[in-house]
Amino acid sequence: MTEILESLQFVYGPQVANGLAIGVAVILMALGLTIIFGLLDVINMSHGEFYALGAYLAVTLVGQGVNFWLCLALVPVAMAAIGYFTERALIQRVFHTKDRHILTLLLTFGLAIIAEDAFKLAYGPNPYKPESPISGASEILGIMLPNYRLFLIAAGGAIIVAVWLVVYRTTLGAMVRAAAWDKNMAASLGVPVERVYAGTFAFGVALAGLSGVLLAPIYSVFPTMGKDFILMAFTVVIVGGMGSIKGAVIAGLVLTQIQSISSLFISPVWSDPLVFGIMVLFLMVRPQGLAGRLGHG
Amino acid sequence: MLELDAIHTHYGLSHVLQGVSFTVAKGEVVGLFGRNGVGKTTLIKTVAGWVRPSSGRLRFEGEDIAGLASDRICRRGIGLVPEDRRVLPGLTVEENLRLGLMQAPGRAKAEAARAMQRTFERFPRLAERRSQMGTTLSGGEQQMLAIARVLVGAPRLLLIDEPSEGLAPMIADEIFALIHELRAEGIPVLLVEQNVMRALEVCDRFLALERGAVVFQGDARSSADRQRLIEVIAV
Amino acid sequence: MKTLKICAALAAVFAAGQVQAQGAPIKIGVVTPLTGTYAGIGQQVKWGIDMAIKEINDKGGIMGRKVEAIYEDEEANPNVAVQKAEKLFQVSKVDFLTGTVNSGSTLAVGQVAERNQRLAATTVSFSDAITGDKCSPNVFRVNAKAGMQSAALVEWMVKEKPSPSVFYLGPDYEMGRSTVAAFKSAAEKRGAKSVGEVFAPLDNKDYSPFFGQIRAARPQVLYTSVAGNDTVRFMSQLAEFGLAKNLQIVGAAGTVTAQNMKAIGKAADGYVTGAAYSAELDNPANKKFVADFKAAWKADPDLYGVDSYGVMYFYKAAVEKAGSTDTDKLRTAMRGLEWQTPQGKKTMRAGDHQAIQDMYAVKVTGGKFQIIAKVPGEAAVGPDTCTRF
Amino acid sequence: MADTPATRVAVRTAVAANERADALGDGVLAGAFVALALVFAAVAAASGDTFFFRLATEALILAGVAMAVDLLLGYTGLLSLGHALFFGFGAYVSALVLKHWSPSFWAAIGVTFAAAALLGVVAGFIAIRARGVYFALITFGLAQVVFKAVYNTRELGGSDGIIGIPQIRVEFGLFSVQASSPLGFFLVTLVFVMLLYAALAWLMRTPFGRLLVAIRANESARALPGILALARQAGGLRDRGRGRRALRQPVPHAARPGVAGAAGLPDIGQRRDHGHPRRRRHLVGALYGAVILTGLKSVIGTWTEHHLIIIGALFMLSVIFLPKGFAGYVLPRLRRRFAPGAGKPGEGA
Repeated sequence: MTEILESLQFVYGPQVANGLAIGVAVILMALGLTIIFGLLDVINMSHGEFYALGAYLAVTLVGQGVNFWLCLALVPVAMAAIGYFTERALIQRVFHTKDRHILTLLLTFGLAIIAEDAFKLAYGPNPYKPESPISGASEILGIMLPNYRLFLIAAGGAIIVAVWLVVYRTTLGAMVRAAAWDKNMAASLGVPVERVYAGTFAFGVALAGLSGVLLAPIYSVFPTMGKDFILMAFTVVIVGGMGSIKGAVIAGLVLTQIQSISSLFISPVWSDPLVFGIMVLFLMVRPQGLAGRLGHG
Repeated sequence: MLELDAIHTHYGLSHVLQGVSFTVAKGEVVGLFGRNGVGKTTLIKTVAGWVRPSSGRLRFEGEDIAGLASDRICRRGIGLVPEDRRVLPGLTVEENLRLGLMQAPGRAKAEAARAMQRTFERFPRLAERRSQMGTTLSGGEQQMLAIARVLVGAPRLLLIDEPSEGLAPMIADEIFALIHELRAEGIPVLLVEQNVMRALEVCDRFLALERGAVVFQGDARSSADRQRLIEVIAV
Repeated sequence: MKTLKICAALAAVFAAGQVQAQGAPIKIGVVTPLTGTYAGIGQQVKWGIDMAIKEINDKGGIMGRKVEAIYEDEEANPNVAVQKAEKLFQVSKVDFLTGTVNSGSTLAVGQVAERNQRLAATTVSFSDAITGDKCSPNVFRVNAKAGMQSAALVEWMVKEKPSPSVFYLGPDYEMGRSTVAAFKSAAEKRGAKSVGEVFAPLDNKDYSPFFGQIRAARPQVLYTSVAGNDTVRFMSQLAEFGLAKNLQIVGAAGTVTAQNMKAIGKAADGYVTGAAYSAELDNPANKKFVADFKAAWKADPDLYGVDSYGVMYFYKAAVEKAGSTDTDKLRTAMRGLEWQTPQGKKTMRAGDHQAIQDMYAVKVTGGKFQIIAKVPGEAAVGPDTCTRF
Repeated sequence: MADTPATRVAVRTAVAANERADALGDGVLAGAFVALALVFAAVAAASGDTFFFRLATEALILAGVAMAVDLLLGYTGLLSLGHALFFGFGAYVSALVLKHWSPSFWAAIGVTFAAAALLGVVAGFIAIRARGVYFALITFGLAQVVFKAVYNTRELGGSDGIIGIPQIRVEFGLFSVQASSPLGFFLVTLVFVMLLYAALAWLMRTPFGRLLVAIRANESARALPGILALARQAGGLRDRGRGRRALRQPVPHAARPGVAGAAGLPDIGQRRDHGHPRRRRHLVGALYGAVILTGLKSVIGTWTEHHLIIIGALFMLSVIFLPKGFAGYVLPRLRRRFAPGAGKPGEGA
């Protein structure tokens, strides 16, 4: 009995709790990605670099003496502006062509290459790590969890709920969903679709930037950090259903738990292939993912 | 109010509208008739801004609107009830209506709420189903919704494309009755309809379209003109 | 009159040039990661070499010939390293090649050197195989191999905590696994108990899924061989979870470096490693080296910087001993060569081309590596296992 | 729409004329490519160079991979992000054959071709169920799974890869070429890549090739009967169901990078796929694209360590301004010069 309790306390409990924190991080990344895909049909290959840019902006601001909590508010605003500009200046140019899936994918891929190198140029190759604004760890049911991770889980949960409310419970969200489903009809009802597109891209980018700020104290900041979560985020978006917020949340939680628990039984290096394998299976069996597209809940 | 002058529209290689000219005056309901594939829907899409005319002049209330984006055209006061209704999937009835308010985005909150209120009073069935997904409504209700969401924005011209298509005759009656009301309220309408005889009842004037051009205009009340219309579009 | 003066000045410059460069300059090819995960290490390599070359040239070069370095970015990718090495040998006609960081690149570049009948040296790669079962007659290693570092670390560990219980966490690739294996066998021989091991993927973002296992195993010592950004995450997450409190963390030499120490911050304090170098090393040569390095690059030198600085003096000593840059003569001269570096005297073992040097146990204290113990080179280096020559 | 027999004939004639002009344009560009390659070989051999030979050989091998991506993207509209999988697979298979079984070039290339074709069938079976962006993502996922699997398999050398592959001699019966000779290896690679080009160009003009193009057109049209009729013409796909109709199609392209991988033997390992956008619908563009990119990367890489910024910017500019790619830009201009009779309708057809 004590053996079972001990394994729960030391092995499975922490595994689930840590998986939850990682899951929230992954979902935050996937959220922006899935919204951009759901509305614009754009596979944003530079999403990871926007996440990195958010983290670098936070590092820069903290370096200037700005309070970390203020960064949480400032960086998403700056990132939204950058996202808006990116959509108008780049995505817009190939958006109306027949091959827009592939062209936008290639375009954002190019952007990612440039961004990563630009980080090196601007910040150098060495890592930065902003001091965690909340220190210490708490023991809950015998499971140790750092306070900042508890905050991350709470804040992440709040952000996810807020995003869901904005998309599904406001007129702004209705505009976004309408433009996603039927661009022409939405426009003929007076929805400024071009601005909605740019605004949605900006929103997705702001979410990526916000994740960058939130995760920087845990995962540190360096030029190639954009690749960290992006594969997992893509997997979550695909398994959850492209464009589905609910699907991303479910898939994000389930997949990170699978990864976390499986690392107890198989070599951790195989947990990535395991998750990708699940993604490939999903694409074969149910390419639309767990849930439908944006608009189906 | 709406003036088309030698409008030409291309779809890829095909030359669909080949010089269409006509006008719609204030307070008049104009029917647009013709056989399948003569370009009726293309004409509606051209006015609504879904398709850009390749040449010609398109004016609304004296201002050039050719080539403007659809949302701009909408905000000038042209409301579209498209073919197949295009009720937005994933949006509730109320959300569909709310988007209709976008036609006049500057409106005060109270006024917008009043417009919603009036619309629900006018379409009580939509009020009952306000939080239902728009696409789960019946065909007739969807058509109502398609018209209601345009009316909520108080348009100064309505484009209605095939409103009775696929509807049971009883339901179609309701739709035509609604268009009749609009006429009484003095809202100008450009109406495309397969059921010519029913449509003529609610129209003031009509146009006959043949091979992408207006071949004949007539008075909906004149039986001679009606007779000629049948000859042109039947065969 | 004016023209005459200029002519005279020009003539003087030419004459000076003639005197200084008796013959063409000696070209050193440096294939090192200037971009990617290891770019920070490549930076130290470049700084060390540039500084040594400047010093050598200021004192008249090697046998009167100037030395110049030609850099190529290998992106920490053996394929690219091979291509760039080939280019340096073939197009730039370099006399000597160095700079490779990861062991795969060093091994691959060694083969290129053999094909081109030129010599190469690594100043960074740790893998024991380079001077062990995969040794090459054309490859020398001037830095300490993994085995030497772990030997020094084990020496210190068993003195500090007799028969400790140790948990191992390494990155899951060849270098990570072999480093852990080497330390583990050395530690077990000296009475350490192994209570668990786990290999995390390279570029792992979150180590917390392994913390449950670590806590459950209740080790006294945690050995790790993760590197670069991975260390930043691993150590700061350990601290975040409050695990570092009752645990002595030890690790490979590449785990905590000048590049990532700042980002790790306080979490790095108390970390101990077996090292071939510390900037705190107390001897006049090192004091001068550190001061010059700081003046030139506004940064502290680390192991890679000092070893890369040292390789130039190794090459210089060998060329002067051989009296030539001819490959065979140079190889003979390099074998058994003794030379001075800021780390003290080094000896190139003839049998496997592995440099022998004194090793240290160093502890991170307030962002500095403090030497806490010394292990003589002969004791750390282990037997010669190279059978190819 | 004006769909009369007369216009249909007119369009068909125009399309045929365009195809002839296309083939002619492609031929001119391919010929120029070989000529340039030979001039380069002569100059480089005369100056005793090795590095540029190796670079050029690598560019040619990359051109092989690029043609494979092009076959898929340009003709069927399917973007494969997992082509490195086939490339790496080919390299590993041939390395294993050479190291453990037989040091014969022909054995290596034969086994590699067969194995890559098999892998193509398997990967095709998995991937072809998805369309559009899902296809891109599934291929990406597959490549990741296999990459991680190989990377974590110590028997295959793990992260170090396979080293110690014997230098090969390519036997041609009457004569043989040593792969370690830069000139010889370059020429062998050139011959192989151009043979592949010719084979693919021929394939595209057969009914099978038209079937591939039809798959692209069919993405939206779903004109299944027409496809099946074409399939019957092609002879190979009689009475296969919808799900399997494209099954065979990834096979030749999968085999191809496999062979390119075999040809690229001396350096083994993961290779980044440069997914160039500059080669859609014109295989010859793949040749030029690969060479231009390899050259650019080498030149800019020497010039600045931040070469990725420049490459990335060029990449983006070409996506925006040359969405049809290099060949898509050059060929219509060439066509006007060489076959002024070909009209516009082909563009829309």
